[in-house]
This record gives sequence, C-alpha cells and structure tokens, in this order.
Amino acid sequence: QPGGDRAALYRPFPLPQGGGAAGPFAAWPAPPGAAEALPRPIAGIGRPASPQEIAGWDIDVRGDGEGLPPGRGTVKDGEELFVQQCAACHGDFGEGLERWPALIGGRGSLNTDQPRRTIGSYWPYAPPVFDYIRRAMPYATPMTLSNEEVYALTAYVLHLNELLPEDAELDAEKLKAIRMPNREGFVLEARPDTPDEACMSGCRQGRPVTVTMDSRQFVQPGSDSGFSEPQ
Amino acid sequence: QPGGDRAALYRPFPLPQGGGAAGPFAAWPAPPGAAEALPRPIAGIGRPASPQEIAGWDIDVRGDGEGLPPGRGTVKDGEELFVQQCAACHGDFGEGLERWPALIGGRGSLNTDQPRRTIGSYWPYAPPVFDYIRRAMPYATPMTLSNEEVYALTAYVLHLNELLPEDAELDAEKLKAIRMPNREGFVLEARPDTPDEACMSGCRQGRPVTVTMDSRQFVQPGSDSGFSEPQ
Amino acid sequence: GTLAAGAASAAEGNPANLPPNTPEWAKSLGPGVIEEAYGTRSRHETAVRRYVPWLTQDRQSSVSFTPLAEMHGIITPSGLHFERHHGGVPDVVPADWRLMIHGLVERPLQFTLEDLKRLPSVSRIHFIECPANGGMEWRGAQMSGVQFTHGMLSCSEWTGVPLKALLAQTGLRPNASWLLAEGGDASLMTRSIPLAKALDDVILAYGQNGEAVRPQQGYPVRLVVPGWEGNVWIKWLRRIELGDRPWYHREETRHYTDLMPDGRARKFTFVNEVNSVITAPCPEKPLRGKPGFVEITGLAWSGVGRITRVDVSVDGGDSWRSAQLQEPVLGKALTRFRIPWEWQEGQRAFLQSRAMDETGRVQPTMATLRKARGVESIYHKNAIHTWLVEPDGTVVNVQIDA
Amino acid sequence: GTLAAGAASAAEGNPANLPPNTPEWAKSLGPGVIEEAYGTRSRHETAVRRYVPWLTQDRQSSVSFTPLAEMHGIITPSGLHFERHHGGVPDVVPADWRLMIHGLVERPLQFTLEDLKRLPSVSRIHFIECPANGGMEWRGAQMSGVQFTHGMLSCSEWTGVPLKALLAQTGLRPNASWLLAEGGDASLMTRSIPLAKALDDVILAYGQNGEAVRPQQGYPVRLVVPGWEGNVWIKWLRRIELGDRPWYHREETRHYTDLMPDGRARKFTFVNEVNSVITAPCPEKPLRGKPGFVEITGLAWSGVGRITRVDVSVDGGDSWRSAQLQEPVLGKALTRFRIPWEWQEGQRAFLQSRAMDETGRVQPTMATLRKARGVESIYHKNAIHTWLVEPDGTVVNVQIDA
Ligand code: HEC
Ligand code: HEC
Ligand SMILES: [Ca+2]
Ligand SMILES: [Ca+2]
Ligand SMILES: [Ca+2]
Ligand SMILES: [Ca+2]
Ligand SMILES: [Ca+2]
Ligand SMILES: [Ca+2]
Ligand SMILES: [Co+2]
Ligand SMILES: [Co+2]
Repeated sequence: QPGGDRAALYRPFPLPQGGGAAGPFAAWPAPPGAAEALPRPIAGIGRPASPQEIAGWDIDVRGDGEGLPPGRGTVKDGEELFVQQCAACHGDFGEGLERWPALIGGRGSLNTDQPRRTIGSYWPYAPPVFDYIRRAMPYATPMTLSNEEVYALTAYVLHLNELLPEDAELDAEKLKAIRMPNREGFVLEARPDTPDEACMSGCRQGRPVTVTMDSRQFVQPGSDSGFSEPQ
Repeated sequence: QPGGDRAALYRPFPLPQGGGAAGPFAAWPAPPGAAEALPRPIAGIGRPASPQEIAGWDIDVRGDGEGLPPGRGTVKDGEELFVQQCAACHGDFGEGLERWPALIGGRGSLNTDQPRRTIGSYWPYAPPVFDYIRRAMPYATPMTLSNEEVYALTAYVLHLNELLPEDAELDAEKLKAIRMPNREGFVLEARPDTPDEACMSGCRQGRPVTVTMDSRQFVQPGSDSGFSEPQ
Repeated sequence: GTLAAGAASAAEGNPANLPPNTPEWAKSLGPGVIEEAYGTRSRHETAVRRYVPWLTQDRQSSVSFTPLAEMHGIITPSGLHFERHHGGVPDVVPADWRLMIHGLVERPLQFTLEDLKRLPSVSRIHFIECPANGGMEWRGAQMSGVQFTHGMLSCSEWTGVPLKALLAQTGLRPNASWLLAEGGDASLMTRSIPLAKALDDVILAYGQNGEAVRPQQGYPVRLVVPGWEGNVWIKWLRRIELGDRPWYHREETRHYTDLMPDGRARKFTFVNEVNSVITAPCPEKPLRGKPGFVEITGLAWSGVGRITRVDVSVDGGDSWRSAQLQEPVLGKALTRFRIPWEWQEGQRAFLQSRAMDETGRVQPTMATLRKARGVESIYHKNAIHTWLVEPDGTVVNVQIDA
Repeated sequence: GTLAAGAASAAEGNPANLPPNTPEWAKSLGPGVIEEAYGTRSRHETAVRRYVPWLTQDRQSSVSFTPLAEMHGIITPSGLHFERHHGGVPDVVPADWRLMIHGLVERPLQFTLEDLKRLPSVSRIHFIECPANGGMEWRGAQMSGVQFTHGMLSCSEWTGVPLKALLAQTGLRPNASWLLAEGGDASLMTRSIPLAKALDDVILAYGQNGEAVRPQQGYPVRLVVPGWEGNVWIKWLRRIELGDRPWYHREETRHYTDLMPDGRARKFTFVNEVNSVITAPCPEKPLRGKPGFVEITGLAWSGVGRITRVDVSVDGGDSWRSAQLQEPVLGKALTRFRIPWEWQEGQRAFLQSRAMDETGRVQPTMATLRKARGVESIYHKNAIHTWLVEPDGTVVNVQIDA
C-alpha cells in the first residue's frame, strides 16, 4: 500500500483481489484473523431473529442491487407520485426549491470551482437511489411507500436525470443495469497526503504575515454566526 | 512517625515542637520547602484586599480564642435571646427538639455504646462555640446577630452546660479561659491501623459463612431506604 | 418459531415497534437541533438522587445519594452527583463572587471569578466522597441498596486553578503552616487544611465535567482536595486565611473526628482510605430471571493514590479472583472494575470486592475495622462490603462473620 | 485606599454582597437536597448549542455546535454536545428497542437493551467529530468563532459492549468483510464499516458520561467508532448486517466522500486526522481589557492515536513553542493543551496551534491542505487555524498566507 504501515491506519481493509480492476462490486476479502478475534460466545443472551422478523427490517439495497425487492414501476406513475409527495421540496423537475436538495443538474461540474453533487452528476450507482428513497423519503413520512411506488419514483428521478426514457418501466434487473455517469468517479482514501513538517523557528524566513481572508467581511467576532433559537 | 512513610500520607503535616506535649495551641511548623513550592507570581491578577474589607469577612475565631471581637454578654441576656431565637429548635434548655441537635448532655457517654456528642461532652475548646453561633446561627438567618448578642448566647449555652454560673458575663478573655470537659479528648490521626492482608484461597479455612446482620429486618432490597420527593 | 417469537416479544414491548414492523419513530420526523439548546436526558430515564428522611431533620442540612447502581464508567453525571449541604444551596451571583486570601501572606488579595479564570489552570479527574459514606453500616447492615451504603461518592473532571498558583500571588509568610477555607453559604462552612496539602494538589475548581461547577457542588468555585474527605472540599468558597496552626472549628472537632471505643476521638483524619463496592449485582440490580452469565462490576478508589488491584469473591471471602481494571486508572479517581461470573437460579452467593492501592493498603473486613475502631466513629468506613444473592436472584445488603 | 477600592468593586458587582459586607446568600438558607432529584446547571450559566440557519433548510436535517470556548478540560457536558441529525431526534421507547444482527453470521440474533447490558462492557473516553467540522473554512475564513469553526466536536466517556462481543454471539461467516450499521431514526441512517475496525475498538454504547446516552446522541444505543468520522457512529442503532463488500449507500457516496480538484472523489475516508484549535483566546473570548498574562489553551485530537505534541505560535507560524499537555493523554480522545503568554494592549498577534500524534502525523497549514485537496472536499479539514489578535484585544477568525 502507498504510504506503508501508516496508510493502513487510514484504510484498515484488505482490498479485493486485483484491487480497483476487480470492479466496484467484487467481494472484498475478510480481514486476517477475524474468527480468532472473537471472544467466546455467552450462552443465553440474545434471541434468534426469525427469517420473517429479519425480512421486515432487512431493507437495504446494495450498490450492486443486491436486496432489491420484486416489483416494478413506471416513470409515468412516478411523475404523478413525485408531484404529489416530493415536488413541494425538490421541485416538479427535481430542481430543488429553496435549500431543499436538487435531484438533477451539475453534470460536468465536478472538476470546476462550483461542483454540484446530484444523482445525475455524482451518485456512482443507481440501486441506492431506490434504497434511499425507500428508507428516508418522503422526508416527513418515510417508510410509507410501497415497493412499487418506490420503483416508480426511482424511475422518475432517473428519468429527470436523462437516465431513463419517458415511457420506461423499472424493476430490479433494469435498475441494476443502469450505468450512472459518475460511476468511475471514486477513488480510494489516499491519506496521509500532506508532509509531516514541524519547523520551530524562523519558519516564515522573514516573510511578513499577510491576511488572505478575514471573517469580518461576513460576521463580527463573537457568536454572530449562529443562534440558539429557531430562526 | 509511627507507620513510617506511609503514615505521612495520612498526616501530611509536621507536628509542633514537642508534639502533643506542646499543648493544643502551640504554633505548628511550616512544611519544608513551602516557599520554593510556589510558582512565580503573575502581575496584574488580583486586587489588594484592604484592612476594612478583610475585617468584614475575617470572622473566624480560633480554638485558642484568636479572632474574638471586643464586646461582652451575660447569661441572662443570652437566655432571653435563646428563648426567642433558638429554643424552637434546640429546646429551652438546649435539650434539642425533634431531631434538631441537642446543645447539652452526653457527658461521660463517649466511651459507652451510646455516645452523645454535644458542646458539654465533646467540644474541646470554648471559643469555637462563639465562632459557630456567629457564622451559622440562627439557622435560617445567620450573620444577623451582633457580637454582643453572640457573647450572650455563648454564655447561655455554656451555662446550660454548667460551664458558667447563672450571673456570669462573658468576654473574649473569659471565653478563652474556659476549660472544656473534653479538652484532652482528641488524639491525632492514627491510620493506617488495619493490616494489609489479601488471602486468595481457602481464606475461611472451612468455616461456613454466617450472616450476622441482614438489612431486610429494616428495609426491602431496592430503593426503599430513601426518596426523591420531600417526605 | 415465528409465532412463538412474536408472542415472546409482545410480552416485552409494543409489537407495532418490533421486527418485522417498522417502529413509529422511523416513520416520522423527531424534533430538530436546538430543540434543547442546553440538553436534558431522555424522558425514559429515571435515575435520581435520593435522601433518607430519618437521617436529618430537614433537607437544608442534609445529604442526598448518587444512584451508583445506574452509573456507567467512572464519570458521575453532574445531575446525579450526591449533595451534602449545611445550609442549603446558595444562589451565588457570579459577578458578586469574591475570593479573599489573607492572614500569613505577603499581599492580602481578592479575586473576581474573571481573575481566577485568567490564571493557569489544570484539569483532574478525582472522586469526592463524604467521609460519612457508609457510616450507617458501622453497627450493622441497615440500608436497602448501594445508593445508600456507598452513594455519597462521585467522580468528576474538575478544572480550575492550583491553590499554589493563588498562594504565589499573595506570597506566604515563613511561619504559615495551615489555612482556613471558608464557604459563602448560610453555614459559612470552615475547615483547616495543612499547608503541605494545599501546596500539593489542591485546586480551586470552577469547572466540573466540562461546564461550570453545579450549584449543589459549590458554584461558582469550590475546593478540590484530592483524596480527602468531602467536607474539606469547601463549596461556594469565599475566603482562605493562612495561619500558623489549625483552627479547631466545629466541623473539625464536633464533626469529622472519629470517636474510638476508649472515648477519645481522632482528629485531622482527612484521607478517604482504599475502598470499593460492587455496583452490579446489588439490591437495585438483582439477578431475578437472569441466570447464567453475569458481569460483576463496581468501583474502587483510594485517597492516597492509584488502585492497583481489586479482588472479587462470590463465596463470602473464602476465595478471590482479581478483576479487570478499566483504563485509565487515575490517582484519587474512581476505578471501574469488572469480572465475569456464572450464576444459576437456586444458587446462594456472597459477593465481595477488596481493593488495593499503590501504597499497598488493602481494604479490611468489617470485623477487622471494628476491632481497630469500634462502631462509633461514624466516618471513614472502608470495609469490604457484602451482597447476599438469594436463590431467587434477590440481592440483599448483609454483613457476615468476617 | 478603601474608598477607591469600594468604588471599583461597585462597578463590577453589587456592593451589598462584596467585602466587607456579608453576601445575602450567607444570611439565609438556600434550597435543600433533592430540590432537584436530577440536577441542572446554575441559572447564571448561559453556554448553549447554536445552529447556523443558512446551512440547512430545516432543523431536522441539520447541525448544532458545541460552544468550545466555554468548555473546561476534555469532557463535554452532554447538554452541550453538538447535534447532527438527518431526520430529527427519535423518541425511542427503550422497552421497544431491538438490535438485529444478521447477514453473514452463523446465528442471526436480536437483542433487547437488557440483553446488551448483561454482556461484558467497556468504558472509553473518545472524541467524536463530524468530518464536516470546519468545512465552511475550506474556501476562506467566514465564521465568527470557535463554536462554528470547530464546534462539531465533543468528547465523552462512552460505556457499552464491544461490537466483537456481539459478533461472538452471532458468529461470523468466513467471508464476512464489511458490515452495514443502520439507525432507527426517520432517515434510517446507514453506513458500511470494514470488519477490521468492527473487531478492533467499536463499541455499542448505552452510557455517556456515566448516565444513559442522550436522545440527541442516539438513545438508547449508538455506535462508538473511535477516531472515525461522526457519521459512522450510527445513532439509535437498530440493525447490523454482515456482508462481503461495502454497500455504497447514499451517505458513503453522495456524502462523506471527498471531492478532489480533478473531479474524482475519495471514498471510505473514515479517519479524522490529527487536528487542534485554540479555544481561548478566540473570537468569543477576546483579550479586550485584559493585558498581561494570558493562558493560551485549546484542544488537540487524532483519529489514529494519542497526541504527542502541540506547538503554539503567536506570530503566524514563524516561531513555535511546545505547549503542556494535560494528563491523562488518551488515544482518540480530546487532549487539552495550555501554554502561558504575555499580551500587551496595542500588540497584534496571529495565534496558531499545530498538533502531532503518535504516528508522527503533523497538522498541515491551510495552504498545504489546499494544495493536496483543493477547496471542495467539504470533509476532513484539519488545517492549522489562525486567530488574529487585534491591538485592542478583539480576536478574529482569519486565514493567512501559509
Ligand atoms: C419536506 C421536504 C421533502 C419532501 C416532501 C421530500 N424530500 Fe427528498 N429530501 C429532503 C431532504 C431534506 C433531503 C436531504 C436529507 C439529508 O441528507 O439529511 C432529501 C433528499 C432526497 C434525496 C437524496 C438527494 C441526494 O442527492 O442526496 C432523494 C433522492 C430524495 N430526497 C427523493 C425524494 C422523493 C422521491 C420524495 C417523495 C417521495 C421526496 N424526496 C420528498 C426533503 C424532502
Ligand atoms: C430552625 C432551627 C434552628 C434554630 C432556630 C437554631 N438552630 Fe442551632 N442548629 C440547627 C441545626 C440544623 C444545627 C446543625 C447544622 C449542621 O450541622 O448542619 C444547629 C447547630 C447548632 C449548634 C452546634 C451544635 C453542635 O454540637 O454541633 C449550636 C451551638 C447552635 N446550633 C446554636 C444555636 C443558637 C445559639 C441559636 C439561636 C441564636 C440557634 N442555634 C438557632 C438548627 C437551629
Ligand atoms: Ca440486506
Ligand atoms: Ca482570622
Ligand atoms: Ca485559565
Ligand atoms: Ca475525618
Ligand atoms: Ca455489563
Ligand atoms: Ca469521510
Ligand atoms: Co456536619
Ligand atoms: Co448527510
């Protein structure tokens, strides 16, 4: 690993065989010595979780689509649901109202000085869009939509991002097949990435101190930046 | 010192020259190295305390009577004040009402299995009676009596304890001269006074465990002993 | 399997919130940030300080106890720190607070709170214990739980100014050997403290667990006298007078002296000696319905230094095993110990813990302590404590023959 | 002399309570014990968490900041612990709380809170920091004080069960390499955690500073992931699934990844690197009217181990002196540092602190950090911070050329 032992402190996981080349969805190896690291189990503490109990809570959908439930939904149905349940915050076209997050835009912006991170510009994989809408949206009443409805909403949001045609219907297989624009946009943790320098004297070598930025152009020193009462 | 270095942990003070024989009111020597233990003073923090400011707060009276103010008071005046301001709790004769403390009694009880600690039976020196009444009594309105009144009350309380005649008048010199019955009743800290034993096995040498006292004769296990609401 | 499991859960909670169902709090937003700009605990938590009405006539000169059985780790939440007052809790206005230092000094001075906070500061984690802790047990077991047998005990991170930094400001006369510390409450509480201790590790604390010292613990400034009995940790401190001998005030003669069987009393018994207690199981945390694995846990402490070992017995002191000490083990601080055990329904057991400190002091048995001091010394009871585990898992405060 | 002194005091407080007078609270009884069975702070104390309205649309998915300038020592009072929620604070009923562990395990299990408390426990003092702490400063100085530049930072004593003790209960399939931790709040927050960390020092905490974890910090149970970014310390924990690869969920792709200037983002950047900040003087604690001695104090921390050194500069990094570190210095915990200084009215100064940890990592300058990562990575800003002291003692958040 680059950076040697110290880098392992920042990346405490063995990489998949072949590293990045193995693709994002290869299995990652178990850390060495995992089994031996466990203490002895203690009898009588903890109750079996039944398959049915697990099923109700095991709602996660992985980046590779593992966990996607059966069901399907169309962009068209999604549009209707979106207008009813989502547009108040995200805007009719996912453009984002006030400071509620935008669900579209920003493509090509990531290496500019105004990067905008959205589903279309930043999310690397599509199935987590389903996962996130199901677990967390609509914001004030999450976990109230059916899987069909979540498929439809996911379809509509992906359509808004020009990743699905207007007449598309989405199911698990189709969702897994979608290739997101920023799929290759992620690299592994790369720290430590700054030198370990600790000069003790004459460190400025005679250069006078120049203020490059003064917070007073925004706020007075003190506690002006924030409030302890809702604003 | 008995117990060696370890005893010094429990009595971190050099004793007066001649130890106990020097009498209770001898000066105690300064600990070695006191001056050197101080860091350097920091300029500009702290304001001089003027003699007048000190005088208002420097109310302590030492065991030897140092700090007693000018003034005087009679047993007779004390009795009147006591009935008005103290008897509601301590009883007309200092016998103590309900569980308010008694100010008399208990003489000769200290080495019995029902010791009673009072001014007459336990307090070693008389001037702290003045000190305590002045700083802390009457219980709900302390620091409201004049020095004359405190002398009178002290006189009355000492009279109740048969340490002053009915017609006595008390002032600083007379208070210092009173010899309290338990004056010799105190010895220095004597720990460590138990052995350092830590047997690890077979420690009961076959003796079965006998319960000598079971709290259930008073209370049920749990939180029965106390309350989180005033009773 | 599934149906049976469902029935079992129903007995313990609301099935609507249990798997496979989505709990109600996952389906609606809760309150947002700064709903509490200064936060409080969950409404479901009920641990409280308690007092014992028969101990004192009123609640102003009284004591309340820390619920040790509910504590985790070594830090005592400030809201549950035991209380001991002699005239109630004064409402000291910080702008009106002054500390006066005078007597055998070179420069009598007074300090504002602001002054104090400008001086060099230190932070230390230390226990504070009332020397009367467990005093009710000298004659025999009579309290219903660890809150009352050992609950005049707490441990906090204290921040403030070393007393020696203040004495540096005033200077010391060469003959100064003791000082009088005086509180500002209705009892104007006073105690004499030997100068050697003052120059060692005494702190004037304005911080407790990261925030201001709580009113019940001496706001705005209290003394921290590490390892020494709580009464000398003068609260609501207002004055320090340097002298050349002790004052023999009421609280160091009438109280806080230890009466021996011969009728003489020991004075200046400052140190809280090596001590420990099991906080679970205990009468408040019985084993009823929980056979099998038990983690025995408790607290150990010593007024002269670090805890080096805690042994635990489940057979009334016949055999002992050394417990694990939770790092960091700090001097004059609570030390949490833990040791695994197996308990089976129907099994009687006598649980005890025995602490040792870095000076080699070992906690005595109750019998040994009584032999040395009788039963009337009130203070400084540091005997090995016994919990009886009944066959049904009830835990009882008892004393045994040793 | 006396009269003048009296006049000076009057300016600062109520003369009726100042020497030579007896303050009113020494002349009447205050409230007694258990006036507050669960205590609160003095009514004179005003430190509060604060939020920044323009940062978020609402207060449910938002953040509030610890008032670091008001803190003493290293323990954060739980009432002032910063908050970061994504769907508000759920009111989890403890009897209805369940933890489910499943996936690549031998025995899928669920646990009640009671179950958890029966298992072997540990206590550890650790900091928690939101990786977005200071994120507003990547482009330049824009916040008015240390509460906002560094206040997504706290340190508590956490008590709970090592995650590996729970994984021992369920067993592990040989191919398990990552786990998903899921919260029970309205956002059902999820994060993937590598198994190596889970088996190292991760705790399921039910205790915070001696009492139950506060609702805002995850009551009844949260993950403690020492040294790692706060977002993975899943609160209101309800589920752990073992898997053989990470999940790439929204909070580990869309958020909590670090965008570099080339448009690519770093993923799985878990560690909060070595960092420090001066908490006094600071904009909230200016030097106005206090010339002379100043104790510079602050906090240092590192997500990979102990702090070994903190240097302080008052001249914008030209010369440095090493500060004193308050013992105990604990791994992945806040470390308080202090160093004396003299400041005179009219003097301009640039205060900086620079921490080092036991792995040799040194805090970079803002310029160095920008050179490595640009200004758009939001997270993990650990640059040396600068406070400008103006000639009148005002303290300003600035950035300088280095
Ligand atoms: C009341 C406002 C509100 C409504 C209504 C709402 N959302 Fe959201 N949405 C939010 C907020 C706030 C977030 C960000 C939450 C956070 O990260 O803490 C968000 C985040 C999202 C995201 C993630 C965006 C990103 O790039 O991270 C998606 C996707 C989303 N919402 C979809 C939906 C859908 C679909 C609906 C309707 C079923 C919906 N939202 C309804 C407020 C709302
Ligand atoms: C409302 C009840 C009350 C009244 C009135 C009262 N006291 Fe007390 N007194 C107390 C209490 C309570 C204590 C113990 C306080 C403590 O130690 O915390 C006490 C303690 C004392 C003691 C110390 C006894 C000992 O041996 O420790 C003396 C002496 C005393 N009072 C004298 C007086 C005098 C003189 C007055 C009237 C001027 C007075 N008291 C009025 C309640 C009262
Ligand atoms: Ca799953
Ligand atoms: Ca005096
Ligand atoms: Ca300071
Ligand atoms: Ca004592
Ligand atoms: Ca446990
Ligand atoms: Ca990160
Ligand atoms: Co008392
Ligand atoms: Co987020």
